[in-house]
Amino acid sequence: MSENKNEGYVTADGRKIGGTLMEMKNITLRFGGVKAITDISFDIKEGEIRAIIGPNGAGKSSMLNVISGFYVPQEGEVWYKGARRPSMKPYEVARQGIARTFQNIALFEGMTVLDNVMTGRLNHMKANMAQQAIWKGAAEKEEVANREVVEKVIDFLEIQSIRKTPVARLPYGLKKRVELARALAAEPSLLLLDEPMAGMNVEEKEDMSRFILDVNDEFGTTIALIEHDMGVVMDLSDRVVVMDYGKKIGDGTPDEVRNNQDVIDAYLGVSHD
Amino acid sequence: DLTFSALSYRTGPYAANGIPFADGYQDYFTLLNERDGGIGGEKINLVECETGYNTEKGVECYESTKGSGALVYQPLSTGITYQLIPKATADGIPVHSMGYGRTSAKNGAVFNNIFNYPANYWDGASVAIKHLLDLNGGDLKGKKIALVYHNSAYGKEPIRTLEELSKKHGYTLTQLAVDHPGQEQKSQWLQIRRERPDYVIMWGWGVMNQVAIQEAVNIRYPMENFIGIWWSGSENDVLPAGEGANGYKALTFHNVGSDYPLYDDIKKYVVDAGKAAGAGDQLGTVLYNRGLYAAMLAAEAAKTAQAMHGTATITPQQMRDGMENLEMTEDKMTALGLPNFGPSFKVSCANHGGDGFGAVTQWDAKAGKWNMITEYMQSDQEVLNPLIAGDSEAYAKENGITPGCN
Amino acid sequence: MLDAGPTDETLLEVNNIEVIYNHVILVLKGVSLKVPKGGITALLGGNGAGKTTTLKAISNLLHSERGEVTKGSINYRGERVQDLNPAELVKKGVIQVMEGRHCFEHLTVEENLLTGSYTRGASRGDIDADLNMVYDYFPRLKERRRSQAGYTSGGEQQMVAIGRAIMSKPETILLDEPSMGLAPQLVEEIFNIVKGLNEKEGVTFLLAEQNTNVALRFAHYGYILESGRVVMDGPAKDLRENPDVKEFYLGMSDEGRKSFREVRSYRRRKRWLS
Amino acid sequence: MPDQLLFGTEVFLNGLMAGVLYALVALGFVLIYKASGIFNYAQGVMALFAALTLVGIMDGQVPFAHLINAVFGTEVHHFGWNIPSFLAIILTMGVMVALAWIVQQLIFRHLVNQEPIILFMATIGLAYFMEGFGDIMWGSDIKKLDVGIPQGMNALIDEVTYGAFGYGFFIDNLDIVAAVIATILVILLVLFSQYTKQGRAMRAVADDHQAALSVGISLNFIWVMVWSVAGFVALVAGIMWGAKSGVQFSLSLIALKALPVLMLGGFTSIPGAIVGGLIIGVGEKMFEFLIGPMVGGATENWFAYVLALLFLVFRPQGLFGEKIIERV
Amino acid sequence: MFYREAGDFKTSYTDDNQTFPIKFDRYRYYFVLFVAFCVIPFIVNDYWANAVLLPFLIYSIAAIGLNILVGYCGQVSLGTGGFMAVGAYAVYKLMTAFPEVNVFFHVLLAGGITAIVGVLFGLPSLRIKGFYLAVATLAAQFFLVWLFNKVPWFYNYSASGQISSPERTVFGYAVTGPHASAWTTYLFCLVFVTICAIIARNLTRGSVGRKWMAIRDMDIAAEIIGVDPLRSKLSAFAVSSFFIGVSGALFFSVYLGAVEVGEAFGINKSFLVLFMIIIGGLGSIFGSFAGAAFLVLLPVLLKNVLVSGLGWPTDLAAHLEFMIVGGLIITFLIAEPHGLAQLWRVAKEKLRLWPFPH
Ligand SMILES: Nc1ncnc2c1ncn2[C@@H]1O[C@H](COP(=O)(O)OP(=O)(O)OP(=O)(O)O)[C@@H](O)[C@H]1O
Ligand SMILES: Nc1ncnc2c1ncn2[C@@H]1O[C@H](COP(=O)(O)OP(=O)(O)OP(=O)(O)O)[C@@H](O)[C@H]1O
Ligand SMILES: [Mg+2]
Ligand SMILES: [Mg+2]
Repeated sequence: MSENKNEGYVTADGRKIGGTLMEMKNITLRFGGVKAITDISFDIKEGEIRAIIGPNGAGKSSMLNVISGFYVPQEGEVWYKGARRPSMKPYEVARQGIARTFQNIALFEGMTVLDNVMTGRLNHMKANMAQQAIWKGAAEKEEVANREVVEKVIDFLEIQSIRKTPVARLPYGLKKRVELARALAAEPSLLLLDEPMAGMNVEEKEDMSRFILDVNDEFGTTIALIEHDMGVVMDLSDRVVVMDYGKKIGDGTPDEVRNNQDVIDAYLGVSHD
Repeated sequence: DLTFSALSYRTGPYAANGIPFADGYQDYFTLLNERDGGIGGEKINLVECETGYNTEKGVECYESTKGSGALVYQPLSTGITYQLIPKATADGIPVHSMGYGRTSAKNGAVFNNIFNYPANYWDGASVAIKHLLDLNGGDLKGKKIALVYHNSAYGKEPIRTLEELSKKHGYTLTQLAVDHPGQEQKSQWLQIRRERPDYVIMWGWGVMNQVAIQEAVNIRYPMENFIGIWWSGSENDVLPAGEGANGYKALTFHNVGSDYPLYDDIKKYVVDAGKAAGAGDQLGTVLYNRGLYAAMLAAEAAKTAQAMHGTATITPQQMRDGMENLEMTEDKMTALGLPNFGPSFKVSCANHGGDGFGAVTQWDAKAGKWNMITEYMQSDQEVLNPLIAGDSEAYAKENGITPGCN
Repeated sequence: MLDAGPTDETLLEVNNIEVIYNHVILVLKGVSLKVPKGGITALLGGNGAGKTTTLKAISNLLHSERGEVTKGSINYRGERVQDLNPAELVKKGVIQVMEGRHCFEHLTVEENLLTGSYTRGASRGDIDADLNMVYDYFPRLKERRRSQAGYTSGGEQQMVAIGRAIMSKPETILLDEPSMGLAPQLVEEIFNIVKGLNEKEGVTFLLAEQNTNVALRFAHYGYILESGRVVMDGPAKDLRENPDVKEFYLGMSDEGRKSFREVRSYRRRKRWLS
Repeated sequence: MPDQLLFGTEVFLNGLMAGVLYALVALGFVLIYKASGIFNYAQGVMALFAALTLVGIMDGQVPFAHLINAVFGTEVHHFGWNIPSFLAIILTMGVMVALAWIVQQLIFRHLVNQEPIILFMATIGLAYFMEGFGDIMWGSDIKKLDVGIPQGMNALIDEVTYGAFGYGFFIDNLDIVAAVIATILVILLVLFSQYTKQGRAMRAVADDHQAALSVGISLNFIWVMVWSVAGFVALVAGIMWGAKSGVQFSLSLIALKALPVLMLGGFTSIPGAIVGGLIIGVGEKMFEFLIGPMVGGATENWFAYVLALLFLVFRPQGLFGEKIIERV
Repeated sequence: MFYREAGDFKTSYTDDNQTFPIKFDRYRYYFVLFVAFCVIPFIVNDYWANAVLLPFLIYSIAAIGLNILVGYCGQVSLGTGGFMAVGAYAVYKLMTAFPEVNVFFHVLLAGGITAIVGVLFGLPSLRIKGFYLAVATLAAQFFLVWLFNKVPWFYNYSASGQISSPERTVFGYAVTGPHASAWTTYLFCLVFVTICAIIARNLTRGSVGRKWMAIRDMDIAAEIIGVDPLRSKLSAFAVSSFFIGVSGALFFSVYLGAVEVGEAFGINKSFLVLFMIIIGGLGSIFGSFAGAAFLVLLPVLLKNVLVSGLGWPTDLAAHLEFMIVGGLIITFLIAEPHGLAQLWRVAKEKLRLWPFPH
C-alpha cells in the first residue's frame, strides 16, 4: 500500500477510507528498566479498522494506553486530527472523542448495566449541580434525552434483558459487551478495543464481529483493535500493525502481514488462513 | 417516694472513676432507706442511668428519668451539665454539679436551678495557690508555677483564676496543655524538667492523671511540689506509679478515709446486708467518699425542703428551694455521723456555690492512703467574685435572662 | 488423537448439582459429569453457561462468592468432597487455575510460582527443579521473574497462573479458560504443555474453554453446557464431527470456515434449545 | 553547646523513643493488614484486652467476678494466688491465640473475599464486643501492671551526658527496653514475612483471598497465625503502655497514636512501622518544642496526622508501603 | 407473591427514572411522609423527641452526607466529627452575630461554610486513596477540634470554651433554646432531613452521581472514559460536607443546645457515623436511615429492655449492650455484607418469588 500519507484509500470490499485521524510518531515508553514500546510509528486513518497484534507482552495494551493518555511516553509525539496533541489528562483525551474498552474488564461493578452505559454519556451531559439537585427541569430533560441514545446502543448490542442487572453478576462475555456499549454510548470518533473477544466462543465472536463492523459501517467510527484471534483480525481489519518486544515488526494489509516472515516467526508460528 | 437520679458512668474511658462515686452515692441512699426508712418517712427511689460520660447518653438519661419525677440531677460530667443547664432550668428541676460544671453557676440570681456547692474549680485554683503561699510564708514572688491541664473546657477552667492570682502574688505561670486522652506527655514533662518550675498544678482527668504522675516520677520531680485538682486526686491516679507517687498532693473539699461513725452503719446496714452497690471494697476511697458526700448533701437539701414546705413528698421545685436554703454546719454533720467530713457552708440565692472552702491531701504510698494535711481554707473571694459576676452576667445577656432572686 | 489417555477409573464425579448464588440466583440446574483418571475432559459452552461455576463448585471456591451447592453431590475418588475447604482439596491433589488470572499482584513472578508449592512438603531442591521446569515451559516468565506480577502483561499473568498450579504437582487440574488472552502460538503451546503433563505425569485435567476448536483437539471427552445444564456430551472426536457443534462452536459450516465478515445479523437457533 | 540546642537534642532523643512505642502498636496493624487486607480497628482493644488478661492472671482475679456475683449473689473476687510474670505472659499468649482462633472461626471465615471496608467494619464490631467483654471479664478499675521492667530516668545516660555537656539527658528506662524489644520484633517479623513459606503465603492472602484459596493456602491457618502474632504484639504494646498509665480503658486509645505512623510508614511494611514511628515521634515532639509555644501547645495529636499527610501527598503509599498498582 | 411488580409497566423513561418505580413502594413512601409530618408532631413527647427522634434525624443527615462521600464516591472519610464541628461553630457564630436572620438560613449557611472547609480537606484525595485517605482525613478531625478549642473567637471568648445555643424562632415558635417544644424541634429537623434526602437522591441518580460511582468503582477507568477525578471528588466532598455541616449545626443548636468541641465532635463521632453507613448500606440513601436508626435506637432499646425490663445493674447492661451491638454488627455483616439496605432488597426479591424458593 503506497498511498500518500494524508490521503485515504479504498478497501478491498470497496469502503472509502479517509485521511489520517491519528498518528503516532516514534513512540518510546519505558517502565523503569522495562522497555514496553521502542520507537514505534504508525497511523490510523479515518473510518478504517486498524488491528494491532503481537505476542503477549509485546506492548499492545501499552500502546492503547498511550493513545488514551493513560501512559505518557518518554519520547515521541501523538498527532490527532491533524494537530500535535499536547500532554493531556486521560479525561481530556476522552473528551476529544476517543473511547475504549479494556483488556481486563474495567466496568463499574457497583452499578447496573444501564448506569454503566450511561457513564459513557457523561461527556454529553451538561446540567450543573444545582439543576441536578432540583432534578425537575433541565436535569431530567437531559437525562431522558441521553437515556434514549443509550437505549439505542443497548438495543443495538442486544443487552436489553440485563439492563437493570448489577454488572458484577454478569458472566465474562456479557461484561465485554457492556463495556463495548459504554464505549459506543460516548459516540466516539475513535474507538479503541483491547481484546474485545477474549474469552468468547465462536458464536459470540461472530456476534461481536458483527457489532464492530456495524459500528464502523453505520457511524463511520474509526476502530483500533487488539486481538489474538487471527481469524477475527484477518477478517475484520483493513490494516494491521504487528509488534514484538516493543518493536514494530510489520505493518500492512492482512495479506501482507500474514506472509511477512518476521511476523510468522515471532507471532503466528504457522501461517494462518 | 422521693426519686433521686444518678447519672453514673460505670463504663467507658472514665469508668474507673465513675464506679466508686456511683457506689458511694447509691450506698448512702440505701443506708437511709434501710436504717431510717428513707427521708422524712418517704422511701428513696434511686434511678440509676448509665451515661458512659457521653453527652448524648446523658440527654437520653435526663429525658428518660425526668418523667419519673427526679428531684435533682447530679450529671457527673461537665459536658452533660452544660447541656442540662438550660433544659433543667426550663423544666424547673435543680441540678447539682459538685466540684465541676459551670463555675459561674455559683451566681444563683442568673442560674436559678443550678448549684455547685461546696466548691468550684476557681476555688480549687485559688486554694492551691493559698496552700503554696502558706508554704512560702505568704510570698510567691519570682516563683515559677506550671499548670498541666487537660486541653478541654474543663482543663482551661483554672487559667483565668491563676492568671489573676499571678498578678496579685507575682509568680509566673507556664501553661502546658495535654491533648485528650493524655497517654503521651513526654513533651510536657521534658519542658518541666528544663524549666524546673517550683510547683506544678494539674487539671487532669482519666488516664492523663496516671501518666502525668508517672512522668513526674520519671523525671524525679519532687512530688510534694506537685498538686492536682480534686479530680486528679484519687487512689486510681497514684497507684499505678507505685512508691514513686509518695508525697503527691491533691485538693479536696471533703475528708478522706472511712474513720467515721457513719461508715459503721454503712457496713452494718448496707455492705453486710449484701445491699452494697459495688463489691464493698471501695469504702473510704476518695471517690466513694465524694459520691457519699454528694448523696448526703442531696438528702440534707431534701430534708430542708421538707421542713420548709411542710410536706414529705416534695417536688423538684421544692427541692430547689431546699437546696437554696441548705446550711451545712459541723453540728449537723456530727449528728449524721460524719464529723469534720466537709466544710461548713450556707447556700443562698446569691450564692449557689457555698463558700469555697477546700483543703489539701497528700498521698502516703507506704500506707496506701490519702491524708488531709491542711485545714479547710477559703478561696480568694476578692479575686473570684468579680470573675463570677462577669461570666454569669455575660451568660444572662446572651440568653436573655433577667438576673434576680425570687 | 491421543491414545494414552483416560483410564476407566472415574476420579471426579459430579452428580446432578444445583448451585445458587446469593440465596436467590439459580445458576446450575442439575449438572452431572465424570472425569476419568488420566484424561483431559473439556467443559464447553457459551458465556454464562456455568462453566466457571461448575469448576468453583468442585474446588469449593463458591463459598467465598456467596454461592452454595444446594443439591447433588461431588465425589473425588468416591469420597464426598463438598464439605472440605479448598486447601484440603489441594492437598488431595485438586487445584484450580482461576479464570481471569488472579495473580498475587504484589508478589514477584517467582514468588507467585512458589506459592503454588505451598501445600507440598517438598525440599528446596525439588521445588527449584519444578521452578526450572516451569521456566522451561514459559521462558518469558524467567525474564520477568523479579518483577511484580501486577505489572506483567495479561498473557504473562496467565502463564504465571498456570505455572503456579503446576508447582503444586497436582493429580487433577481444573483449568478455567487457559487460552483467554493468549497469543495463538502460546495457546498451542499451553495446550501442548497440558498434553505433556497429561501424558508424561499422568495429570488429569478438567478444562473449561471457550476456544472449542483447540479444546476439542486436545481433549478426550467433552461436555457442552448451556444455561446451567449439560446439553450434550461425548468423546471429543464425536463432538468434533457433530454438525451442530461444528456450526455453533467451531464456526464451520459445510463449506469450511466462514469469514467473520460474512456473519448474518440474525440469531441462529440451536436445535437442542428450541 | 548552647542550652537550646541541648534541649532540642534531648527532645529529639525522646521523640525517637516515643516513636518506638508508637511503632509497637503500629506493628500489630501492619501484620494483620499485610496478611489479610484487614484494617484492624480492634488492635487497640486487643492491646487492652491482653494487658487486662495479663494483670488478671498475675493477680489471680476471678474472671467475670462481677457477673457471677450479680447473677448468683456470691462474693468471689480473687483466687488468692499470684503468678510470676513470665508464666503469666505465656498464659496470656495462650488466651490471645485462643482469641485469634475464635475470631477466625466466628467472623473472618465467613467474610472471605469481601471488600476491605466490610472487613474493617467487622473489626469494629469486634472492637465493640471486646470492649464490653473485657470489662465484664476483668472489671473496669485501673490496674497496676508491673512485670519488672525498670522505669524512670536512665542514670547512666544522665551521668555520661552530664559529664560531656553539663546537662544530663533524660531517657526513660522503659523506653530503652521498648526500643530493644521493638527492634528485635521488627527484625524477626521482616525475616519471617520475606523469607519463609508462611510469610509468602501471608502476603499472597493479602493480595487475593480467592487465588490464595485456589492454590491451597489455608486462610484459616494463616489468619489464626497472624492474629496470634498480632495478639502477641498487642500484648507487648499493652505491657509497655500499661506500665506508663496503668491498665485501663484508655489503653485502647493508643491505636490513635499508631495510625499516623502506619500511614507514613505504609500499611504493609514492617520496617515502615518503625521508621514511621521514629519520624512521627521526632516530628511531633520537635514541633511541640519549637512551634507549640507559639500556638498554644497540645499540637501533637493533629500534627502527627498532618505530618503523615504531607508525606503521603508525595508518596501515596507511605514511605515503605507497597506501591499501589494502577493498571488498566 | 406478597410483593408484586407485575403489571406495573413503564411507558416513558421519565417514569422509569422515578425514585420508587414500583407502585407499592411509592405508596409506602407517601405513607411514611404522611405519618412523619402529620401524625408524629401531634403525639411526640420530650423523651421521644430528645432521646430518640432528634438524634435519629440528625444522624440521618450526617449519614446521608457521609454516604455520598464514602458510599457513592468511595472516598473513606474519618473527618465527620470535625466537619460537624465546623457546622456547629458556624451556626453558633452566625446565630450570635446575626440574631435577626432566621435560623433556618443560618443552618443552611453553616452547611455552606462546612462545604468550603470540606473541599479544602478533600484536596489530598486526588493522590491519596483508600485507607490511607481515611487516616489522612483524621488530620482534619484533629486539627479542626484543636482549632475550635484553641481560638477563643470561635466560642465568643466565653470563659469555659463551651458554646450554647440562644433561643431562636421560626414562625414564632422556638426551635432552639430550652423553651423549644418537642414538636417544633422535631419538625424543624424533619424538614431538613426531607430536603437533604431528596437532594441526595436527585444528585445520585443523575450524571454527578454516576461520576461519583464511577470514581468509586474504578477511578482509573473513570478517568479514561472522561471523568475529571479532581472535580468529581471535590464535588463529593463539598456536597457531603454540606450535609454534615447541616447536621452538625442541628446537632448543636437544636439537639444538645450546648457543646464542647472535643467531647461532642471527637473522633468517636466520626467513627459512629461511618459505622452507621456501613451497617445501613454503602451507596444507599435508605441505608443511611437504616444505619442511623440501628445505632441510635438499638442502644436505647437494649438499655430499656435490660435495665428497665430485666432490672440488671446499669453497668452490666452497658457492657452487654456493647457486646450485643458488636455481635449484631458482625452477624449482619456475615448475613449480608452490603448492609441493611441490601438485606432489605434481598428480602424483597425473596418475597417476590414467594412461595417458590428461586
Ligand atoms: N505500568 C507498568 N509498569 C511496569 N511494567 C509494565 C507496565 N505496563 C506494562 N508493563 C510491561 O510492559 C510490557 C508490555 O505490556 P502490555 O500490557 O502492553 O503487553 P500486551 O502486548 O498488551 O500483552 P498481552 O497480549 O499479554 O496483553 C510487559 O512486559 C509488561 O510487563
Ligand atoms: N458471584 C455471583 N453472583 C451472582 N451471579 C453469578 C455470580 N457468579 C456468576 N454468576 C452468574 O452465574 C452464571 C454462570 O456464570 P459462570 O461464570 O459460571 O459462566 P461461564 O460459563 O464461566 O461463562 P464465561 O465463559 O463467560 O466465563 C452467569 O449468568 C452469572 O451471571
Ligand atoms: Mg494487553
Ligand atoms: Mg467462566
